Amino acid sequence: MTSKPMNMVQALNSALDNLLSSDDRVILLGEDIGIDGGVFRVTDGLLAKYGAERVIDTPLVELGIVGMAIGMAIQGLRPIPEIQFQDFIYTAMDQIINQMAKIRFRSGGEYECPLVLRTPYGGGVKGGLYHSQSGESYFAHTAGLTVVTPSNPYDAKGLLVSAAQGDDPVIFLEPKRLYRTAKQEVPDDLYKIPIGKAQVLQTGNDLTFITYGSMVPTVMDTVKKNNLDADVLDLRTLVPVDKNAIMQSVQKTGRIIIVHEAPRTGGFGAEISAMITERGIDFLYAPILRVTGPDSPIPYRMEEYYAPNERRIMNAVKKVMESA
Amino acid sequence: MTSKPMNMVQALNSALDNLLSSDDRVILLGEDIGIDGGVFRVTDGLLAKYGAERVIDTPLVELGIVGMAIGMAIQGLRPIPEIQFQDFIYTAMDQIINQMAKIRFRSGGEYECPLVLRTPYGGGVKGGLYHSQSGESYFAHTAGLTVVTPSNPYDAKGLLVSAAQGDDPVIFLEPKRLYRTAKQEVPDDLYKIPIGKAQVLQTGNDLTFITYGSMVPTVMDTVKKNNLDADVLDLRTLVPVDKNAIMQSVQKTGRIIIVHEAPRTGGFGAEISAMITERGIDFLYAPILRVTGPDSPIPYRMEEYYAPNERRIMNAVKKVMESA
Amino acid sequence: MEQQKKEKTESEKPRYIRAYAAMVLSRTLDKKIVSAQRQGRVGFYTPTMGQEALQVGISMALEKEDYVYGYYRDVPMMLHRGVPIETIINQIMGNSADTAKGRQMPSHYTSKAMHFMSVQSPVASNLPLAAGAAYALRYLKKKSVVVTTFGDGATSTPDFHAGMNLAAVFKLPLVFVCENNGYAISLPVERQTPVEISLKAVAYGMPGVKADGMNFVEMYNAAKKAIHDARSGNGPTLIDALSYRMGPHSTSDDPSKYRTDEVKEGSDRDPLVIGEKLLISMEFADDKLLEKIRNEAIKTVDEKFDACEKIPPPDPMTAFQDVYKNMTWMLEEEVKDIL
Amino acid sequence: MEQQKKEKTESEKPRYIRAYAAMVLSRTLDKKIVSAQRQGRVGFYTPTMGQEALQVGISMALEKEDYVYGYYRDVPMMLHRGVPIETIINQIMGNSADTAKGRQMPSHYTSKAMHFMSVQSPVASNLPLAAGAAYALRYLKKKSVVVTTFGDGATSTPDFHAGMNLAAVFKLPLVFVCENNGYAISLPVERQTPVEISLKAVAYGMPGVKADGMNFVEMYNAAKKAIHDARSGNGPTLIDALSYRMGPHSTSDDPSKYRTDEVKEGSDRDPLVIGEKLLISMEFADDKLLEKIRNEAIKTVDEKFDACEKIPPPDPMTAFQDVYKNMTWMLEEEVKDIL
Ligand SMILES: Cc1ncc(C[n+]2csc(CCOP(=O)(O)OP(=O)(O)O)c2C)c(N)n1
Ligand SMILES: Cc1ncc(C[n+]2csc(CCOP(=O)(O)OP(=O)(O)O)c2C)c(N)n1
Ligand SMILES: [Mg+2]
Ligand SMILES: [Mg+2]
Repeated sequence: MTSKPMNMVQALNSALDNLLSSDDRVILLGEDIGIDGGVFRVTDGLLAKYGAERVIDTPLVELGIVGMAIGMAIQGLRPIPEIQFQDFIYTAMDQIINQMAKIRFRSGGEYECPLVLRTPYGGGVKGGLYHSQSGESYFAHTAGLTVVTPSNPYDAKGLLVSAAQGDDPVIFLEPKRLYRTAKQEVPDDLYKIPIGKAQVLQTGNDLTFITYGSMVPTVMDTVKKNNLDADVLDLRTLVPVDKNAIMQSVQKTGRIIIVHEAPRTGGFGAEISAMITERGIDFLYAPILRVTGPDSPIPYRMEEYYAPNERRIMNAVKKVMESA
Repeated sequence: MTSKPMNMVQALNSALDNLLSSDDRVILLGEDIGIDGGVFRVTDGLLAKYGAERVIDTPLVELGIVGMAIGMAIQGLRPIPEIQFQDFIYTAMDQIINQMAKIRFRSGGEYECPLVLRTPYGGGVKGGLYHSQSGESYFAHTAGLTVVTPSNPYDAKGLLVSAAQGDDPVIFLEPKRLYRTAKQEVPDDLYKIPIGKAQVLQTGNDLTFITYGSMVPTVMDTVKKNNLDADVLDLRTLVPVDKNAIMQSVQKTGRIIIVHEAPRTGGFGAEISAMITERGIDFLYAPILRVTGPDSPIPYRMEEYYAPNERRIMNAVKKVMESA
Repeated sequence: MEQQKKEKTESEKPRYIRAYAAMVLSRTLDKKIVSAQRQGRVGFYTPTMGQEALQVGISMALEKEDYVYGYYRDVPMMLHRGVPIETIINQIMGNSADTAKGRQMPSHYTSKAMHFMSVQSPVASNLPLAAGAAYALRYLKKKSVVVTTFGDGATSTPDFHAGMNLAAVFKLPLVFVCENNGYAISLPVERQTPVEISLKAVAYGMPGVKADGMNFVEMYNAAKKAIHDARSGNGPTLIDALSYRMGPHSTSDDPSKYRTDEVKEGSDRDPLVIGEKLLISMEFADDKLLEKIRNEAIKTVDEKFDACEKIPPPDPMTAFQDVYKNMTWMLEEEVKDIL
Repeated sequence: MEQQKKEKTESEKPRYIRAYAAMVLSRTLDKKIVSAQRQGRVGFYTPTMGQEALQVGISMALEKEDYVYGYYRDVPMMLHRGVPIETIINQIMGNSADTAKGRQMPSHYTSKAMHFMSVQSPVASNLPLAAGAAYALRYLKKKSVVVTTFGDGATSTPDFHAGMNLAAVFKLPLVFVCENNGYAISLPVERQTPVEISLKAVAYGMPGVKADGMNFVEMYNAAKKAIHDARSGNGPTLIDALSYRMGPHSTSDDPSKYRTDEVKEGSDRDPLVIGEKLLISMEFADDKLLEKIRNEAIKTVDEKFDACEKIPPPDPMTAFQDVYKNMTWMLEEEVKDIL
């Protein structure tokens, strides 16, 4: 297999290109994804290559983009709709919660809804409160949805391909702050990374970091810079989360720090913490700490104070290492 | 103060009646709330008493009901919109998350948005997957919203009055399964129960139940029937949750069971569990357990298998009591 | 000329009789379920009484390969299209023979075999799906048309606006049928929106037609044209099917709170009475035949209802399947605690 | 008669000059911000070039007690209504003098003093709020009218449909102004919807008017009528203000990907050029006066921009205030860790 260095945008573009060329049932739709190539350029060049019937520039209506994609999936296609910013997904929430997530269940399994809803999420582009949100919790709490978020170009492509070739609806959250920050060698052809499996990015003995998506590089940088002897888990899939990977690490280190960008209250970190406490409290040497975004909207000018950073992560490290 | 026995529907009706009569700025709006008196009769008689300008039958558009209420609040009124079933709130999710919750913040405090969004939630009426949902997690994760849920008629009135007289938007979740199950002596006049304070329904030493809304009677019945020596906390407010009440009980019993009806993954129980583990792990004698609805939509014919019941709660009790 | 017309009309006879029979069957079933609900044998139901003609009229104009993205009152259409009456009753019962495995509230039917998408509760959220379905079918080079139905209240929803505009922009093979029965629960259509529903089509550059939904032949003709246009690539149409909700909104509703019943069963505006008069004036039927059809309907409904009622409930495990293709570990764990 | 008309027109002169001056000021500021953005002095901006006349035309027809629920391109309207230019620049900078305390992305203005609701990003979600505001103001017995503005792309949104229908049903004192600049980012309006925007009013039984949004006098006249109707209790109007987005969608956008610029600055279709010609033909101004206005605008913009740029950023603590009236304990705890 040939490969080349790609950033996450290029890797996603390559995945979509492969999917379109290998399966006629694949259709892309969204705002400005065609002639403009997407506001983040993820769909660049695909309209020219596959035509307006398969790469559809839609009117400005998120619920319509999602609703149409659901109808297409029901009739046998494999749509991959895009929501321009995750912050704008909420008008489609009824379609997501009450249609997409429940098609299979409510039809007694007669109908299914295989689609991938892609959307960039999180901060890092000075977008303020309406172009920076991390809403993974809303989706993770919705039974019927699979929730995936990659943290690097290689995973982004492999996970997107798996999501698109699965049989259930997937919310695919792309950490926009990582769109162009790093390049990796990415194969030109289709390959898959399994849904539901975390990746252990580094192994260690003192403590465990559990993180995903946009915060993975922040955690890895902190771990490296401070020479921490830590397990680092990149969850990759939030639902269904990789319980085994988490519990293995919990049993080994007994000290857990969860890092995510979304607000703390009701964030996905709460679920991870609760599931660990439920089944592994005896292994714990320290309180499970969460380093997260605060319970406030993301500000524009003061954005740097929002997402977890090295200092805050190291504060947590100090606390868990001090515990007996 | 005179009082009379009321069920929750009557207590809510009494609260709305008092609020309308004591403050001209109070306006009700929603589907079928006027001439029909509301599908659950919570607004019965109020149109006749206060007129169509203040008790507004709206077209079928949840986002419009919520959006209009926000506009009214911005211009100085005190609207109390109703969503007929919580299951239908999602088309208004963008208005809730991106407008209601962020008006004060994004306008630098120039504008505010004092309103109470009432909606019946949860199962118990054989409503199947679209008339039984418990979506409190979606709101609890949204900074800017206050989330309240009463568990009995007396609280329902007192909390609704506090919510309506506050200065921030409140999501007021009414457990429909308790609408008519019990009567309590409820004062005819206005009174308030503070937002942000849990109620200790019973004190004990062996373990702590943390619950709210629709599951409170189930927990209390189980506790009584099985003579459990337990603290029972009715949270009343989910955001901001009463940390002190929770931590006090944690320190006393060290054994915690959280009970709610919403699906487990990412449910509000996860947040409670995480916040306890974060600050009180040394007090814990047992894993914090959650007894919740499963991660699936609510079925119609098999509804009885969905919500927590005595048997499941007692299973959890056995487990936490067995731990050292 | 006259002769030809006569012959053509004569050849329509079985079709018209079948239409009438479906209306009668639906009405009979409707009343049976409502009375069973009062006896506590059924949990809930949304009667269709008054909307039979409009639905059967549409169904008459549909081909086998067409699809319906309908709503909770579409029993007459389903019956006419050939969905077995058992499918309806089993759904109402939520028993183990229900296509949706007892998961949905009554009136939320599914029949993939007969091209009916499963019904959801949130009003009008089937419309954007119908647009996607129409897009997909055209893309797949099928000749199918999609019909989507909804009430007058539904026209105020976001999903109506989305579905209509998308269908217009992409010129989809899709027909929108507003089953305008005058009320959205308690709200009369005049207070839902200040215009006639058919005019809403103007906003999307789509033809909007008013049709007498109480007359199955007029409805059939309106539907035929719209469906033909859709199939020929001329894009979508909105049909405002004027009718009346003769029953309560649902078995939980008491319409006396907000209206007096303007159309009574057996009156001149009852779509079944109108249908009978049409058949008689066309000389397609006489009183005897009509009587026979009615009696057969009663017999069928009673028999099938009793039989379906005896079917046991679904296995509790069914409550937790089909959330995903494969059950997640979380749900497996939860089910172990529950069952 | 002639004389009277002359006098009346003459009395309009200061008003027209002020309108032109606001357009020029806005254009000058627009270009300043765009060039500052290229130099890295501003983070982001959505230029207004091309929409000055339509906005100033509306503003001319508004009274002090009226309210605007606008969107991210409404700088000319704000300036004309009397919002200090510093309010705009400070918002763009997100500095400590910004009314919204540096919390919002550039182009998301707030001015309660001048009755401008704070701007949100989700397209059109101001429309239902505007309906609620209009309802409230009428309820409070104010004589105010609410104007709400949005783009052509916004007409496809759920919020447009909701806002329009609610305004029509409740006959609200509300004017909808579609700033139809031909594009929603890359999508031309013809592909947004297959009809002229003004026709969308038909769906709500509301008057829909097309107005030449490049001509501030025509726009003023259209707005005057709509606002008068709204104020007199005759309900809402939709104005389709035909204009053109002369700049990119935003400073992040490259329009050459999807169009050639059809209206060039200084060309005959430039609303400022049209405005100049109008003033000259009415004998309200000569080249010297226009020159003076332009020079003053440059001076004002340069001075104010430089002054505002020097204002320090907000205290970090401001990032966490105003989430609620009183800070929650959770946030207090979090802030302790962050700051
Ligand atoms: C989004 C949404 N809001 C509210 C409801 C509750 N509800 C069920 S049916 C209905 C009225 C629907 O009226 P209409 O569209 O005219 O259809 P009809 O019932 O008259 O056939 C309402 C308000 C719902 N199911 N979905
Ligand atoms: C609900 C929503 N979807 C998408 C976006 C991203 N977006 C910002 S502006 C815009 C185009 C708006 O076009 P139009 O309404 O014509 O206004 P214009 O920018 O042309 O003035 C889009 C798609 C958004 N802000 N909100
Ligand atoms: Mg109706
Ligand atoms: Mg535009």
